[in-house]
Formats: sequence, C-alpha cells, structure tokens
Amino acid sequence: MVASTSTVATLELLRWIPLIPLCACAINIFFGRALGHRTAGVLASAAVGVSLALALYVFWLLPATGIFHDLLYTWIESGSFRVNLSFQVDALTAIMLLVVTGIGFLIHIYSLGYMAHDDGKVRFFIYLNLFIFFMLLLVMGDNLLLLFVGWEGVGLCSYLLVGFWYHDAKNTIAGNKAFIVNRIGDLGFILGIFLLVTELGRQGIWTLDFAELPKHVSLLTPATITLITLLLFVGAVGKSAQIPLFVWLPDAMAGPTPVSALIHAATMVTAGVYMTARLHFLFAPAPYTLSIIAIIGAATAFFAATVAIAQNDIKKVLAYSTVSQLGYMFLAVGIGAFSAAIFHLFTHAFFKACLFLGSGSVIHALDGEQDMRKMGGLRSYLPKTYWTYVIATLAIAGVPLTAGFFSKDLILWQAFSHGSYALWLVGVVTAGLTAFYMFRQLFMVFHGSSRVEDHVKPHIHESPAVMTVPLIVLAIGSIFTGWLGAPEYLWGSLWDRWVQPVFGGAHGAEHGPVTTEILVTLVTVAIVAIGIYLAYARYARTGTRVVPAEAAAGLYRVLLNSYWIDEFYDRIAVRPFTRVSQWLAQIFDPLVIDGLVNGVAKVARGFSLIWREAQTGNVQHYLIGFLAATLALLIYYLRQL
Amino acid sequence: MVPLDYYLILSAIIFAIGVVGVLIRRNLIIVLMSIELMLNAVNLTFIAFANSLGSMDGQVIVFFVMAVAAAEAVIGLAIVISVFRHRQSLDPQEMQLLKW
Amino acid sequence: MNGAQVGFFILAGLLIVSSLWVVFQRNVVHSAMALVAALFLVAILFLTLNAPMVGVLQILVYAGAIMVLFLFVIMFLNPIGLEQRRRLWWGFGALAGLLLAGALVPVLTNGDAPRDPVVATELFGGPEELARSLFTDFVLPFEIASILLLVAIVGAVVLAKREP
Amino acid sequence: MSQFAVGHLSLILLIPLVGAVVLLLIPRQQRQVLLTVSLLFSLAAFVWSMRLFQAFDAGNGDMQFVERVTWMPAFGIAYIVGIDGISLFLVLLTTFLMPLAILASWPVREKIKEYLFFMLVLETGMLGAFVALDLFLFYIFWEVMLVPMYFLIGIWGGARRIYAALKFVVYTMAGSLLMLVAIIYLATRYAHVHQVLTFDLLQLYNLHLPVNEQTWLFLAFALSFAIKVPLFPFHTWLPDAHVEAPTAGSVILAGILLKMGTYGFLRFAIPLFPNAALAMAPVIIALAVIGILYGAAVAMMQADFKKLVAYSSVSHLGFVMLGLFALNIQGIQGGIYQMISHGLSTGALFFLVGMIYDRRHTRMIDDFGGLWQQMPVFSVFLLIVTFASIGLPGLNGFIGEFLILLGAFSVTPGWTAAAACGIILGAIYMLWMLRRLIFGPLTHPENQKLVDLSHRELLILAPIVALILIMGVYPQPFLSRMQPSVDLTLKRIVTSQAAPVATNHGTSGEMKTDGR
Repeated sequence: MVASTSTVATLELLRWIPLIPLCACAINIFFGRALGHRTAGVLASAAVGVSLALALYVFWLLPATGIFHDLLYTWIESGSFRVNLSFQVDALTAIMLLVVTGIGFLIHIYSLGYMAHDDGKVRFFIYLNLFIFFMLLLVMGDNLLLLFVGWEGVGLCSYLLVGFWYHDAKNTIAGNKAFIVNRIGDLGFILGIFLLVTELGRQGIWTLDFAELPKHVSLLTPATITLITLLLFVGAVGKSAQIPLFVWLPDAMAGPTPVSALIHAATMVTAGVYMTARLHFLFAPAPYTLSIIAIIGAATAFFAATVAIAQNDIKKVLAYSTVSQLGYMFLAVGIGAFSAAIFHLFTHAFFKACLFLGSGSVIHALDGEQDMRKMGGLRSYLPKTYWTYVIATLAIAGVPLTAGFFSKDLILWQAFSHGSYALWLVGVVTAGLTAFYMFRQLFMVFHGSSRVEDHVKPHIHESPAVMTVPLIVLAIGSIFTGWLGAPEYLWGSLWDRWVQPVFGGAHGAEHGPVTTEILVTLVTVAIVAIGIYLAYARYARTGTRVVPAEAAAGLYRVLLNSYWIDEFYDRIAVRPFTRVSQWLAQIFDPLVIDGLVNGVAKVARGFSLIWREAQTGNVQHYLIGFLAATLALLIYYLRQL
Repeated sequence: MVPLDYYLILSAIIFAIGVVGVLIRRNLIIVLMSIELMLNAVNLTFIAFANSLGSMDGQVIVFFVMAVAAAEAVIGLAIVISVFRHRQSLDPQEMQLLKW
Repeated sequence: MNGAQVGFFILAGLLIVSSLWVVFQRNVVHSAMALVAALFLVAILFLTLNAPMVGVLQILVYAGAIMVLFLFVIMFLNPIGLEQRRRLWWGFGALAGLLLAGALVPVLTNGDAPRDPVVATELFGGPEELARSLFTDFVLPFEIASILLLVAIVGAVVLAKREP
Repeated sequence: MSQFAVGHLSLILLIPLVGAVVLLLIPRQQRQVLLTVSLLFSLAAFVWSMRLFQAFDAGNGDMQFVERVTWMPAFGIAYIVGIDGISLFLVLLTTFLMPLAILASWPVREKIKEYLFFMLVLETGMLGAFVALDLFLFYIFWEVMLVPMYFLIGIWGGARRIYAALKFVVYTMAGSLLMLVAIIYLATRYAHVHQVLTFDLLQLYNLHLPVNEQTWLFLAFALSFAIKVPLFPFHTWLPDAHVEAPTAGSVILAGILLKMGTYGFLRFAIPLFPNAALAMAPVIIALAVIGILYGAAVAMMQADFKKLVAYSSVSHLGFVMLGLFALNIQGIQGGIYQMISHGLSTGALFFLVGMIYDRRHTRMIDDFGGLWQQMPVFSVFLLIVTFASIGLPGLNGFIGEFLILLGAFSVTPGWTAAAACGIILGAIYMLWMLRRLIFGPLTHPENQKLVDLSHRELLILAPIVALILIMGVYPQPFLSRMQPSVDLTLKRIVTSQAAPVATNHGTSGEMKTDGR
C-alpha cells in the first residue's frame, strides 16, 4: 500500500534515543546513592534532554514520506518466525517521539522541584528514565512485538510509579490494579498477535514488521482481520482506559503527580491510540471493529465526563477527563480518522500535562491536599500556576483558537461528515460537559473564598522556577500546537500534510461544504459556552455549593461513585474468583487431589495393618510358615514325578 | 550291603525329629541341640552318598559342615548366655522384640 | 537280611530312640546326654560307610568339643524348673514332623542313585584321601572355614563378655 | 573416542563425584574448608561446562561429545553419553545453579559434611540423567537422584520433613517403576525386530511400533515424567517437598529436578512413541492448561511464601508442557527456553525465600510487609525476579511464554487462550505477594531489625539476575543452539508417521552395529 512508496534509510543514531535514558537509569541504579539525590535527578533529566535533542535532529532530517531504520540484532528466531530488535522512525513515530521526549523532559525538570524533598528521589528518577526508555521502545519499535515489549514495559513502570509511595498499602493496591487490568487487555493484544502470526504463517508469511505487514493484509479474510483487530483493540482498551477496563486509571492517581502527568495523561495511556494508528492498515479494512471502537470511544467520552463532574479530588477530575479525552481519540479512530486521533493525542498531551503539573503545583503548595473542597481562592497565592491552568483549561474545554479547539473540532467534524450523527451528538454533549467540569474545577480551586485548612494556610507558596517554567512551556504549547492543524477555511492544516502520507489517502479528512463545517463548529462552541456559563454560575462566585460526600444523594451520588463500577466488578468477577480459588486451595487440593494420593497410601497401610499381625515376633511361629512352605515344595516336587 | 535308601530314610527321620525339636521346645539350648541333630542327619546323607558314589567330596563337605556347626554352636551358645543374662529366661517365645 | 543290615537296623533304631530322647526329654541335661549318644551312633554309622576319618572327627569335634560346650553352658546357666509340656503344641509339632518325614522319605529315595555302592579303595575315607581333597580341590573353602572359625571365636568372646 | 580416555561429559560427571569423595577425607570440624571445597568443585564443573558450551557446534542438531563404553554387553547395556542443543542448556543450568545452591548453604549448621556430600552426589545424578543416551543408564541416574534428595529433605528439612521426603520418593518411585517395565519391554521388542538387544536410545528411535503398543508404552513413560513435572493431578508431592526442603534443596528441586520430567517427555516419550504422543497430545495439553490455571489459583490463596512459589511452579511447568505438546518448532523451543527461565527465576525466588527465612524463621507472608524500608536491595531483587516470573518482556520469562503460546496457538487456539489467562493470574498472585511482602507499612516490630543482603547473598542473586536480563534481551545464542536439535526431534516425529510399522522379525529398519 503506502509504505512501499516511502524511502527507507538506515540511521544508526536512532538506537541512542531510547538507549541514553536507559543508560542513565542503569547508572542511577548502581551509583545513584553515591551520586547523591540532586546529581541523580539532573543526570536523569539530562539524559532525556539528550534524547529530545536527538529526536529533534531526527525530525529535522526526516523527509515527508521517508522512514529511518536502525537494526540492532535479531531478537527472537524460531523456525520461520523471526523478530528483530530494530527501530524505525516515520512521520507518525516522529510526532510521538517529540511528545514523549519533549513532555518527558519537561516533566523530569518539573520533578526536580516536585520531588526535591522526597526520600526516594533516586528511585523515582530510575523509574522515570526506565519509563521513557520503554515508551520510546513502544513508539520506535519497527514491529508489533517490540511495540508489545514497550507496551508491557510502560505498564511495569506505571505499576512501580503508582505504588511509588509504598508505605501506604493503598498506593500499592492501586498499582496492582493498574497492572492487572492492563494485563487483561494485554491478553487480548497478545492473542491478536498470535492470530496474526499464525494466520499469515499459514500462508507462508512470517513477519510482524510494520513495513512488511501492509503488503500481506490482503491474504487475510475479512473475518480474520475483524477478529485480529478486535483482539488488538482489547489491548488498547486496557492501556487507554476505555470502557470497560478504565477502572484502573482513576486509582492510578495515587502516584506522584508528575507521573500522572507523564504516564497517565500525556504518553502511556495514549499508546492504545498510537497502536491503532500504527496498525491502521489492519483496522481500516475492518469496518465492524471500527464501529465498535467508535461506539466504545464515544460512550467512554461521555460516561467519564459525567463522572468527572461529581469528583472532588483534583486529580480524579483530571483522571476522568483523561479517560474522556481518550474516548474522543478512539471515536476518531473508529470513524477512520487516524490523523485526527493522533492530532488530538498530540494537543491533549500538552494541555493535560499542563493541567496535571498545575494541579501538582497546587498540591505541592498545600502540603499534599487534594480535596478541592479544601481549596479555593488560590489565584492570588499561585499566580503563575493559575494563569497556566487557565490556559490549559481553555484548551481542554475547546475554546476557539486554543489547541483543544482545533483537535476536538476536527474529530467532531470528521464524525459529522462521516455521517455518524449519533456519535457527533455524543461528542458535542461531552464537549459541553468537559467545559463544565473543567471550569468547575478551575473555579473551585482558584476562585471564590479560601477553604484551605488553617494549619496549611501560612505555608502556601508559589512553586519554584524549576516547576513553573515547564508549566509555562506547556501552556504555550496548549495554545499553539493546535494551530498546526487548523481547518481549511482558516489557514489549512500543516498537520495533515505531515501525517497523512502515513495513513495513505484512503481515510483522509473528508471535506464537506465549508459552510456546514463552520456551522457545526459554531454549535460546538455554543455548547461549550453554555457549559462554561453553568460552571461559572454555580461555582465561580463563592465556590460554597460543595456537597459533602456523605450527604450526596441521587444522581450525584451515582456519579460520585462512578456508577459503582468498581463494586460491580468486585461483585461479579473478583469475589467469585477469590472464592473459587479459596475453595480450590483449601478444600479441593488438600482434600480431593492430595486425598486421593494419600488415600492410595492409606489403603496400602490398611492392608499392612492387617497383614502385620502375622509378624508375631515368635521364631517358632515363623518356623511353621517355613515348614509349610518346605512341605508345599516337597509335595509339588512329588507331584511332578 | 545296606542299601543307600536305608540311610536316606534314616536321615530323613532324624532330620524330622530335629525339626520337631526346634519347633516345639521352649528352651533355647534344646533348640540348638535339635539343630545339631538336623545337621547330623544331613551329614549322614552326605556320607552315604559319598560312599555309594565313591567320591571324597561328600566327606569333605561333612568336614566343612562340622566346622560351621562348631562355629554355630559357639556363637549360638554365646548368644544364649548373653540373652539369659539380660532376661533370666531361655524361652524363645518370650523374645518377641522384633514383632511388627 | 544279612549281618550288615541287622547291624544297621540296630544302630538306626538306637539313633531314632536317642534322637527322640533329645527332643522330648524335659530335663536339659538328659537331652544333652541323649544327644551325645546320638552323635556316637552317627559316628558309628560313618564308620560303616567307609568314612573312618570323618567318623573319628565326629566323635572328637562333636561329641568331644561341642557337647562339652553345651554341657558347660547348661551347668553355667543352670536353668531351673522343668519346661511345661503343652500338649496341643507338642502334638502339633509331632504331626508336623511326621508329615515332613513322610514327604522327605519319598523324595530322597526317589533318585536313581547307584543301587550297588561302588566298592571303595582301601584308602577311601582315610586321612590321606581326605587331606588330599581338602588341600587341593577345596583349599579355598578350607581357608574360608578357618577364617569363619576365627570370626566365631572373636564373636563368642564379644557376645559372652560381661558388660563393664 | 578411545575406550579409556575420560571424555568431556564423563569428566563433568566425575568432578562433583570426586568432590564428594574428597569431602569424606576432610574432618567434619572444618566447616569452612568443607564448604569451600565443595564450592570449588561445583565451580569447576561449571567452568568445564562452559568449555562445553564453547566447543558445542551450534549448527549440528545431532548428539555431540558422544562417548560409548561397553558396560554389560550381555544385556546390550552400555555407558553412552552425549548432548545436543536440548540437553546442553539443562546441563549448563545444573552446573550454574549448583555453586549458587552451595553458596546458599552457608547457614546450614547441622551435619554440613553429609549435606555437602549429598549435594555433590545429587549434581552428578542430575547431570547424568541429562546426558545419558542409554535408557538403562538414564534410568539409573534417574533413580540415583532420588537418594540424595531424600536425605536432603528428610534430614535438613522443615517440621514435616519426613512426611514430605517419603511422599516425594514414593510418589516418584511409583511412576518410574512403570517406566522401567516399559524400557525393558521396548528393548526386548527392538531385539525381536532387529536381532540386537540394546538400550541405546538413538537406535531405539528407529523402532516403529503399532499405535496401541506405543500408547501403552507412552503412558508408562508419561506417568513417570508427569509426576516429576508435575502435571496437574500429580502435583501434590511438590508443595510438600518444596516447603519442607532446605533452601538449596528447593532451588534444585524447582530449578533442575522438575525439568527432568519435561526433558524426559522431549527426549524419550515423544520421539520414541511419536504416534502415541500425537494421539495423546490433546489430553496432555488439556491437563497442562488446567494445571496452569489451577496452579495459579491455588498459589494465590497461599499464606506461605514458599508454598506460593511452589504452586507457581505447577503453573509455569504447565506452560512448558503446553509448548512441548504443541509439537511444533516454536512450541518446543519455547518449552525448552521456559525450562531454563523457570529454573532461574523460580530458583531465585526460592533463594529469596530462604534469605528471609534465615532472618526471621517464618515464611508466612503476613509476618512481613514493608520490607522495602529495611531491605531495599532484597526487595529490588525480589521485584525483578517476580517480574521475570510473571513474564514481563525484556526478561527471560517472556521469550519462553511467548514462543510456547505462539506455537500452541496454531494448534489449539482455545486452550491457548485459556493458558494465556494464566498469565493474568500469574500477575495477580505475584503482585499480591509483592504487596504483602515488601510494600505497605512496616507493621511487625520484629522486622524493624532486619538487615539487608550480605555480600554472599548478593553473590548468589547477581549472576541469576544478570542471566535473567541477558536471556530476555538477547535470547538468540540460546535459541540458535536449540533449533537444529529441535528440528531433528520434529523430523523424527514426522518420519515415523510415514514409516512402516515393525512386526516381529520384520525387515524394516536397517541393522546397525551396537556401538561396540
């Protein structure tokens, strides 16, 4: 298809992009303590900085339809099956590369300040560097299995970082949940890979290379493709926290805030979107899968937005908002608009990272307080944080001329022009909800009267420059990144020209009449405006209309507990499974299976208990037996004659 | 001449008597003596065969049996002494430590 | 029936009687004396079977050495009290003995051994013949027997030694 | 090869044995000397096995370093040893783990001399079973292993050691007796056809029996191996034996002895009776998958750290069996790879259990918690090893599991999907164990005095973890050496499908010399 027309060039530089963070990680593992907390952090940040520089250089070198390739060695070879450890960079990867290293670098810098007083700082940077390595592996791997390696690797880092403050068992439980739910998704992913490999293998093709696969897709039957893509999508559902596997993401907020920003907003959770885009040649010919993806994406977007409205934890709101935004991306994927999905991924990385880091700044200032009901009026205390937060909130709400506006609008317009009006409607309503809950948060935290607890109040301080500078950079990005993908009626999309070749012309932006497009945009903007107004009316002035959780009732209570999904899973899956396991471990295994084994022994023992009565210990009794046997032998002998 | 069978029958009878002694007596010394009887019965058979086959081998075997019998009697009696010392009894039926 | 056979029957009858005496005599010393008699009778039978050397050894070793040892132990331990004669058990033993004898006799007499014994040379059964066999064909068992006796001596000393 | 020269493989068998004899000459009061000498001998065996690895011809799938010495010619029994790409790594695994196991025996206080003696004898036994190419010889080594293991568990074990040791030996013995019968039957059957009585495995490979005959023989072999593996319903000896055995014993048991069963399937049961293996494959795959899920579910509920690891072995070995009975290149290669990986990661887990047991004299998970605070290095090792065991990509466990599932998927997608669920369960119980053990608050006051790993303990774990990483990142040196041998094994199965069935005094199959 498309990949064959692109030029492939070898660039040995590529390997160093992921390897440098890995080296820094290794150095910190062995010498981190000796180097001291500060040096270790600086080293880690510098490593990511170097990767960023390299990524920029590669980006600059990369021609529009070109692919850079770097083979290290053959990783696994078994029979005809063969997978290389090799990296590739094309336009799509280049964007992901910049997101990962760029935002990763900023968050490393930020962490230098945020984690300054933490005992486990070295450990934190080890994990963070390891994460960058795996994330780069994920985006740069030139085959599906390497992608999977990165995929699992970032899951590991997510587990480690969510449970970073291990003293509190709750954090570790959240980490476990994240890892295990992801594993459930990965089960689908790996089965999808198996199905792909074996089906192609049956035709004599053994490959998982992204460069090779598109050529052979036509060998597969539509049903097989549908099954493969559905299985792969299960993996994406797990990693990108879609319905029904989203439950881990809100809990994952137990990790340090920079982690939430980097892993659970900007990069790792978007891996599912990246994967579907990377495998667009498989997904595109699977309409059934696509429609499921679209429905799940839209449902997740809406559902998570409703839950976000009721949350009181500053990070939980952002977490649900992330789930919701990821839903948008999958909505885009589902209608075949891969380019739009990646575009939203790109802009979302900036404003969501900015929001998380901003919330981190707030939490930092308030000595770890995360409950928005105990905030309010922080505008004057934290001016830089406030202004960056405002910009990012505008962006995520989709206020015109911010990044979020362009990317979200692109998705909605694609949905509309694709003819999926229901999906479009859900998207638009969700946009309104997004505006509402984000501004609700903004007002609750920064406006109104202060509800900060008295003992914290004297310590409120603006964060140091090492934290605010990344905020400012990200805030700038939250506006201007969107301008790359402006619609045709403005100045046209630089983005499409860059990314579209990767996806081929087949599913490019479908351009309807410009007037319709503007009209659709206006509808969205209007609904967003309503959302903002409602939030303003309800929360801006005083911020006092905050219902305590105990008094929550009705729909509010449903939303606050996110529809009791966790409890539902607990009831239908976790507890029955635990009970079965318990029965197996405590009844079945020791009593039935081992009982059978020991039963055989007991039967033998029973026989010998009877039989041993013959052993009286009396020699003369034994002699009787001896005699009897001798007689028997003699008589036998006589009968033979 | 006395036929070979006569000797054989005689030794069978003596052997059986020895066996009865081992079986029924409750005195270890008599049990040992009964064993000597059995050995002698066997010896008689050997000698009878040696005579009728004209071979010295049977007599040599008897010589060895005697050596073994001497050793057996010595060890057996030593055991009897030490058993009697411990238990003040020579009744084999009272020695049942090796019961299951 | 010739003279030799008459002699044999007398000897055999005496041997059986003394053997029964050994087994069924309640007094240990009487049993031992009966055994001495039985051993002498066997020695005489050996002599009739052209085995003078073995017969002499029988008297020397058995009747002389072993029986003295038996008597010595009997005297030494002096087991007091006569053994209880348990009718049933003894009857059972006697029956078993009869059965055994009944089975052994036909088995033993069944072979096709030469009915007429080979007429022996003059030297047959004498010390020279025995010694020749012993020190040529059976030299290894002979040596082993000597070791066995040595072990028996040591074992007897160890077993009968009074514990300190 | 000359009749009298000691070959490479014989030497490797001899080194530990000589070490054992040398130990007997050292007075028992010399603790340090005893330990050092046995460590040196096991290290020597390892160094020698590395030379073997170097000299091994990677492109050759046949037996290498073959030595033949006539032993009991009347019965066609010979001393034949040799290795191929399958046994090479099991030999290396054995010689690699043994020095570490001896190093882990430093805290053993009682009867150290006998302990080390048994360890070295055990090493010879295990190596012998892996290199033996004569069925009778194999059987002897197979049984010889039991003896030292019996004493290791029975003398230096935990509270219920006698029960566990007896169960282990009797259970294993019960299975192997049937195998002995089958071996003898097989040899006599071969003698009927080819007029030569031999126990030479390579020649017995050429015997093609009718299917129903194969099935009985296969079942006899399979029972013996399935107990050793252990396959699902035959696994109950394992938790008892593992829990009661001393640390080094558990490591060897899990790391090497269990592989004996899977190796037996691959070396003997499958290629000797290929038709039966094919026919029975669905049953065994089903049992393997049940074992995977069952072992994981039961492991989850264990309160005893060691027992948890023991049941996880049941689960992991289920994967190996699944791979072997996929009967294709990926499955078998993955199976072998998984044997090695499991030997390393579960071996390391048992080492770690032993290390905290030495400190606290308890293995109950609930007695710990928050260990990271006191023992960060220990915790890091535990973390890495646990994730290797879970099958995280980049660590060794992944390669094996991936290849196994890939191979199995093309044969039986349904069972494979079920087996893949086992990976999730693996993550659940392992992570749960981690949480209760090293994370969370440090609640128990006894744990506040715990000291982190000593240099000796680091020396045990570091090589394993290094190998875990290497095997995860760069598996090719291992896989490429296995491939020709696996190919050959598969070819044997395929050719026997087409081969004429042997009848008494038939003409099929050419007469070969008996290696004399």
